[in-house]
Amino acid sequence: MNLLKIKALRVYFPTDDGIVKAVDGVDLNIKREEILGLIGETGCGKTVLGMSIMRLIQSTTLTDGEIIYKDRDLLSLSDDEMRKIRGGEIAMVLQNPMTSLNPVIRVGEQIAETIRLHQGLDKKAARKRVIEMLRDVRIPDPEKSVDSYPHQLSGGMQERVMIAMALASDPELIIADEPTKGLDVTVKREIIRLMKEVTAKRSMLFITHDLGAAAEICDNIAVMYAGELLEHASVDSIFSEPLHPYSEGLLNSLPERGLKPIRGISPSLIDTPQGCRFHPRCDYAMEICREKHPEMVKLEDGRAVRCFLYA
Amino acid sequence: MLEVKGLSKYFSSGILRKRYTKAVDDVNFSIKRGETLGLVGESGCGKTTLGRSILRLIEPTAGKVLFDGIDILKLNKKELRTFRPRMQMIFQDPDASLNPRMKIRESIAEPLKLQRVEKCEIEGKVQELIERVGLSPEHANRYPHQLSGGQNQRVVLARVLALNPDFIVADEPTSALDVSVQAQILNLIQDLKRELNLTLLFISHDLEVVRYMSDRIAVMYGGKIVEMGDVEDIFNDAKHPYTKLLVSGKEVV
Amino acid sequence: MHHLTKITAYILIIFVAISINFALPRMMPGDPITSLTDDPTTGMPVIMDEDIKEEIRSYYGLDKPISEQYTDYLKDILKCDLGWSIYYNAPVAEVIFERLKWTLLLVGTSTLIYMILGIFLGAVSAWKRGERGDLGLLVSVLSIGSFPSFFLAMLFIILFGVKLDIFPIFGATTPFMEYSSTFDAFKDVLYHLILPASTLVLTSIDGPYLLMRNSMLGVLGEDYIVTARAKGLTEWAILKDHAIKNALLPITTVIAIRMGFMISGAIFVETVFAYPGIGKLLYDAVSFSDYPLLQGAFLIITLIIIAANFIADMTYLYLDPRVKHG
Amino acid sequence: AAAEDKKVLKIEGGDYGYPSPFTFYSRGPGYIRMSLIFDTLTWKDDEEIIPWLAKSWKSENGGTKWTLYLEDDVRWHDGEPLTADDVKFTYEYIKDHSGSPLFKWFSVLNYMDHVEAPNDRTVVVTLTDPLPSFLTDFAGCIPIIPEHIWKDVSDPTRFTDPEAVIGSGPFKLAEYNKAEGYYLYEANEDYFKGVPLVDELILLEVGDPALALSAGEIDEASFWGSEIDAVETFEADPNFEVISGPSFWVLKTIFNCEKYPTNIPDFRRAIAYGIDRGEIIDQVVHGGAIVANTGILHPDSSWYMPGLPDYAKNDAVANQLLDDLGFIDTDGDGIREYPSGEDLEFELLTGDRFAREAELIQEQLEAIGIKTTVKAMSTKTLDAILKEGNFYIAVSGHGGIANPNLLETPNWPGDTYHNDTYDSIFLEQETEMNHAKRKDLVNQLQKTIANDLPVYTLYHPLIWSVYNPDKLDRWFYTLNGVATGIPIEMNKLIFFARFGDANEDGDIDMRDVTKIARMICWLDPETDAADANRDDKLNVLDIIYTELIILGRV
Amino acid sequence: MRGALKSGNVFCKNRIGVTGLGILSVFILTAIFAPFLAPYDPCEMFEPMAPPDSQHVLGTNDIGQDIWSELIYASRISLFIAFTTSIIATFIGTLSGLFSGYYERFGFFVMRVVDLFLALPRLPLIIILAVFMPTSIWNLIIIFVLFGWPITTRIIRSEVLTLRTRPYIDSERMMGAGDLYILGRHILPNIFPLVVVQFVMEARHVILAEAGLSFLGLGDPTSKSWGMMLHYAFEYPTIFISEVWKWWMLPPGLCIVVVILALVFVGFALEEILNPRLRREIV
Ligand SMILES: Nc1ncnc2c1ncn2[C@@H]1O[C@H](COP(=O)(O)OP(=O)(O)OP(=O)(O)O)[C@@H](O)[C@H]1O
Ligand SMILES: Nc1ncnc2c1ncn2[C@@H]1O[C@H](COP(=O)(O)OP(=O)(O)OP(=O)(O)O)[C@@H](O)[C@H]1O
Ligand SMILES: [Mg+2]
Ligand SMILES: [Mg+2]
Repeated sequence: MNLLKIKALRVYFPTDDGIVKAVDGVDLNIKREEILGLIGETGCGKTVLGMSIMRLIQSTTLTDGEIIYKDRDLLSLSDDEMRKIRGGEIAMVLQNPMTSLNPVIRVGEQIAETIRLHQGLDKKAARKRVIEMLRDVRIPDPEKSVDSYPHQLSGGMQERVMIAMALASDPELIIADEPTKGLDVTVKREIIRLMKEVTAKRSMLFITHDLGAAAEICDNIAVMYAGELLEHASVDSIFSEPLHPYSEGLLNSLPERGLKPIRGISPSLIDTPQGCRFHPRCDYAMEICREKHPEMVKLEDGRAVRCFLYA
Repeated sequence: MLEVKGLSKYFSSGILRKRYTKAVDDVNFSIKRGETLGLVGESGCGKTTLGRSILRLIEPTAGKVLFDGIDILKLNKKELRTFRPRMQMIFQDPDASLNPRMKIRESIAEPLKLQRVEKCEIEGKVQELIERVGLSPEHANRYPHQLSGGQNQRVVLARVLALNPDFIVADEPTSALDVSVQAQILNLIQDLKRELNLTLLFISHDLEVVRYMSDRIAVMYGGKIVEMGDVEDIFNDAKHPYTKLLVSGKEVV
Repeated sequence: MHHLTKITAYILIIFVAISINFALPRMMPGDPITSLTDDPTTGMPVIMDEDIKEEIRSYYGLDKPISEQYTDYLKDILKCDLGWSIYYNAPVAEVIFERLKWTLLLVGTSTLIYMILGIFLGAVSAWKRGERGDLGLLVSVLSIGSFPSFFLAMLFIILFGVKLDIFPIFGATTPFMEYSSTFDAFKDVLYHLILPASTLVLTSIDGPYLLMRNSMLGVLGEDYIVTARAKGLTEWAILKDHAIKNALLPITTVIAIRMGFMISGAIFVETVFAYPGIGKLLYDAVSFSDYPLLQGAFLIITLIIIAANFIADMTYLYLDPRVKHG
Repeated sequence: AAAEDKKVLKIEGGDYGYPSPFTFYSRGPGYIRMSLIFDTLTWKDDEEIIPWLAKSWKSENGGTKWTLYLEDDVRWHDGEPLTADDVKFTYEYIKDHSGSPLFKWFSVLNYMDHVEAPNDRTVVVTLTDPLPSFLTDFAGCIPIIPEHIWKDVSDPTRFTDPEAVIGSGPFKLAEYNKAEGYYLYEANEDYFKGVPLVDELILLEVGDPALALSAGEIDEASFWGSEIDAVETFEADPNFEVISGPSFWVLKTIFNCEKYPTNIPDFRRAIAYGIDRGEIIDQVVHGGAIVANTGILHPDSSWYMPGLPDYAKNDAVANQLLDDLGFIDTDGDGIREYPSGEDLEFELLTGDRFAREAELIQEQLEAIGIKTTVKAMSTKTLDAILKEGNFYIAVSGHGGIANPNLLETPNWPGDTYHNDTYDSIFLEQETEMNHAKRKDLVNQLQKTIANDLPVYTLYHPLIWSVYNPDKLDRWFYTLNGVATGIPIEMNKLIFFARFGDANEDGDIDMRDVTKIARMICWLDPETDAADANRDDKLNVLDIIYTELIILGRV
Repeated sequence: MRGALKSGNVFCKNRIGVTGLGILSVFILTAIFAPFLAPYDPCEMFEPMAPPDSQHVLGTNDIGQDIWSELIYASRISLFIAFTTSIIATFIGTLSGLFSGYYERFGFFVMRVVDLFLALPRLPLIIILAVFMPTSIWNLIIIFVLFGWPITTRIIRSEVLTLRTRPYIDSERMMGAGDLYILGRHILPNIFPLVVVQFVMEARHVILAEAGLSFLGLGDPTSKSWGMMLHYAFEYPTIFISEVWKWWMLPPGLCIVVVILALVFVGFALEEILNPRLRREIV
């Protein structure tokens, strides 16, 4: 049962230099209680994809397609209806907790805001709930921390607050955009464990380019490259047997797998390469790759890949 | 080749009542020629400060840095200037490591000019360096903001190489980069190191990266080096509790 | 700790200001005795014997060595005695304080209004950035801010005082009006305040407006605004609870500094509207070479400005937890 | 309703201090504000010295002893009687406190040897030297203060209690607002000269007098020199009346008589011929001034000497003089050279307010080959420079030129003119009690200035009072200025029915009869045989006497 | 070069900036070609207080000078003072800002001086100095410079402080570059746009201050500036009760307004170009 269904989503940014096709025809489904990892190199459009689900992209962009959440197309909701969904049914954890918390508001208040808004609790009840939340994300001494300002907390604690904030209104879907960016290795590890725990009964879109983190937490993985999805598979299969040459290259770049880089550089999102977008860097490139744009091919074990090798 | 003895750096704050941050506290180690020492530790433990102190980019509070037997900390301004090209540093953020108002060509030519290389030779040398680090000649006329992070880090490397250094401090050179680009850069550094017999102090917080790059590893915690040893010793038989914590949870994918 | 350094710095500035106040008038040409005897109204020359001059000099302590004058001066200031105004023939403190209230009223009211209005408009402008409303607001605020205050004041007199004849054109109250109630008195003061205050407000509003607009634009690009939006807060709540407070932070100090400008700006407005404030007094004191008055007026203005800065610092502490607990 | 019947007069003003004799600001308007509350022994109207607190007087011992007889029933505002002891106290008290900054107004007390009060109504002042101006500068200037209030006041300049403004004058101070420069006076119903014509007098500071006047905010304002344009507007307005008077003020070019070349009298004369004073008056002052007396004293002063050379603009004469002195333009650039070959060029210093006059002079001098650069500065700075003698030519002005004492330093505030004969004549006239003789001496001084030209006077601005006659129409300008020469129209006499005016009942005020009586005694040949205006006075007396007879009052 | 072209490009798209620059050039050209544009010598005297007619487009002033010619020549003085002051003040401010940002100890002392200057009431001090210094254009310039440089110093310094810690500056040092070389070749070009903004803002401030001082009668009364024209107009007794304000007071006042507005527009546009965060939503 799909909780969220993205159909042919396109998000284009008109700029001075041309149109940036940050998301260019993405189809993606997130099932109930599924944790879907979205991986890909910098600038391939992961954040834009996540933000456009929440409709947090500024108005000057060109957005096309459908984002169906529980039978409703988010893109055609009114601003007011959308606002109720934001934070209530779909929550988002932004990258970099340090800048994503308002520095001049107590963290308790920042969490309480969501609770009051979506659950209609009064101030006192909200505070009680906040303390519970903080305890849930294992912040030491929550009664005291609730009145702290963000800068008084360590990076790891800030991230916990972000997570608590996202969980506060008991959302069905969490979109986490690189929640561990800028954190220390040891802290990062704890946070990932925590996320895994708290999302046990929820759905999550986990955006990252940290493959290790993705491997640990996700059920399924979608690989993104230059604005489109290249591969979609379960976490085990993709790490053991990546199908798309790009996925393979990405994994091989990991130090633990021998640091074998993909050659060439990532394409510009303004003039994407003709044919397969990855072909200039692909070791298996064929004639057809240069000419035709490949479609997503569904394979029998539920995997899908956009490559002529599997057509 | 490089010997660090009792190096400390305290930052003071406050005017009336001084408070000290012991960013680097009595650090001792040495690196042999051609060796790579990896330096790991959590954020804020003093890695960057140590690296910069060794190169005297900041004045250390106490200690000695012997480079081929010369105490760098005792050099005067002029001596230091002539000595400096032998030691170089690569920074974490490649975009900020280049003057945004200078073309790539100019940035690479800069050290050559400072070394008083003949004008007519410079152009050829720049071309050579650009190719050496795997950039194409067309990049020479671009500005840093027109290149990707990985490409900029290559430019930085080219510039460092122009000086023919003996010793390089690489301060998290790839932490701002993507996995695939990181692999490119790390490989490049390894290649160059081997070719030119460079000595390297490699700072990172990514254990896997350090493991791949280094001969020996030093673990830093709270301004002090708490453990030092060969790569495999550290990974298989950590002594210090912090090192244990670092090593224990490593995920093998 | 932090407070201690701040306070030391303030004391130092006050001390330097006092010393400058002392030295400056004495470095100027022209003897206060001449100004005492010359009559600018009728320009009647008074040719005085040297011994009479001496007598008057010693009366004012001007015959003592500079160092002694200086220590006397410091002592008196500590005693809140700012000296005796030569021209006004009254205690300087009294002369100043009598006008100070009008300047404070004028500057205070204007500051309050222009700050609130400027900040509000700046916030609106930033919120609607790039839209028609922003451009319109921007151009009109910048245009009105380009008017020299005295020019706008003159235009106001012509327009509202003469042509339309709806506002009084000079003074701070209707002279010797017998008020039937305090409300009446308040109305009268307000009535006289409207033109000078509007002049100050209109010519100063561009400062907070631009600062707020810039600051807001910065804040609106911050991640925590996205977070707030992701929580489902309404736009108004985001503006109110998240954006404005953060955007205000960096501009409080600047606004305090501008408070000083306001007092300076009041010199022009007070001159044109014949408003009985300290700005006009300062100008008079200068033209009469009235050392004690000059020193006093300076000192008071400087103290006000320093106080404003101090208040701003404190507000900043109050507003920014990063500083407070840092 | 009663309040509305009150006659209120509002006059342009400003803050000139608390109007006690020791706290008003040392300026003419300050004195005027004080003079409404405090009386002096004598006073002046538009024609002459008149008795005030003293109803008559006589001088003896060559002008060193003055006996003054006081009016009988004069009371202080608090009801106490004003006696000769108060006068004696006043003179002694002020002399004792001569360190006060207001001393300049009362500096004539230096001439006083001692004062006695032989009885309640008689005061005898003995002077160290004869003082011809005793009646104006001494008796007509020093305000009499109540002994019962001031005797315990040690520092009068800091005494600002309400008692400090208890005087004997026609008005009582009801309110004073220093910050806004407002004064509110109430009429003194028990004044010994009668009840003032207005019940309340308000002086207030306005930003722009012309505007305030036309808006009806004030009933009277004064204008000066180039402000004639405003005066003309009001002249055309039937709601206002305008009177004009002398400012006793002069703008002059001051020469440094110690520095070459301005130390050469002919050089100074050449410059005088080069300057067109008429053009300055027309162009800069718009006709709001008269060409100045080259002997400095104002034509409306009784000491004025007519017929002095006026150096009417004449470039030919000027050029001739300069050529003769050897200042010749040899290189043909239009600028003369010193015999040494350098250009004849110097700075023309001026106060900020007279930059425009100076610029015009610069142009006029260029026509006779003298190049000047105008350098404007604040009056203070200019005065300082002039005192140091660091200049060639400067343009500056001052007032008070009704009084021959002003001639002491003719190129004031510079002090570069040295002429021993001149100085000795000046000293002589200071103590000369014989009016005709003294006048002759003063004439000699004026003649010397006009010939020697340590200064070349430019113009005397006119002053005007523009008023609303419905509120009060008795405005006039005082002879030689109020008290020591304040050219302000607000003489307290304007608040009383004047000589010959009918009162509200159509009757002639009885005070006029007193005046006639006084005039008769005044015309006593012994008192003042040599009075120049004697015939005029007789004429006036005749007319009034006839009218009084017609009215059946005598 | 392309960097410069690019910001030029952005500038052209910025309507506000282009408008400001356009207006400013009109005034600069007027100032330069004043002798050709003005029908009369501004000091030549005609019938005083003549209302506008075909001879005198804006009538004549109180001493008969043609107001239109005065207005044109006044742009010279006003702009001359503004630009000279700004150039000197920005120059001093930039140099001291550069060095005080780069050398901590030196910077510490400079900043204390700057703090002091900024803590003291600027206009009242300027007024006093102006009253007692002989009024000449150069004295005005000296006074304005005296109070103009500290702000620039502070702004430049804070920028240098952030630039100084950039890794590329450290790299330069590692290559053996000297301090002056780094300051001149790497830091100065990077703060240059900021210097331009400061220059514009200072010019605006000076025009206002000059007009203000002249208005209070503290300018050089023999010079022709807009502030001085307003001063004489304000002093004129019937300025408020007759119609002369329309051609005597309004034109110089509006000139000041328009020039300041032009400078503000240019400064505003420059700031938008420099601050990339603002640039995205350019008007
Ligand atoms: N407002 C915008 N205007 C123009 N281009 C934009 C805008 N926002 C994003 N982009 C571009 O869209 C592309 C996708 O950006 P996005 O932030 O989604 O990348 P990402 O995959 O999240 O990268 P990272 O891993 O670095 O966070 C980038 O090339 C970016 O430059
Ligand atoms: N200029 C400075 N003044 C004061 N304290 C400083 C300064 N530079 C660094 N520190 C402090 O010294 C300590 C060590 O900092 P350093 O940058 O060396 O850490 P790091 O290990 O490199 O961290 P990271 O992994 O985040 O780069 C930190 O606590 C830091 O706050
Ligand atoms: Mg992202
Ligand atoms: Mg570091």
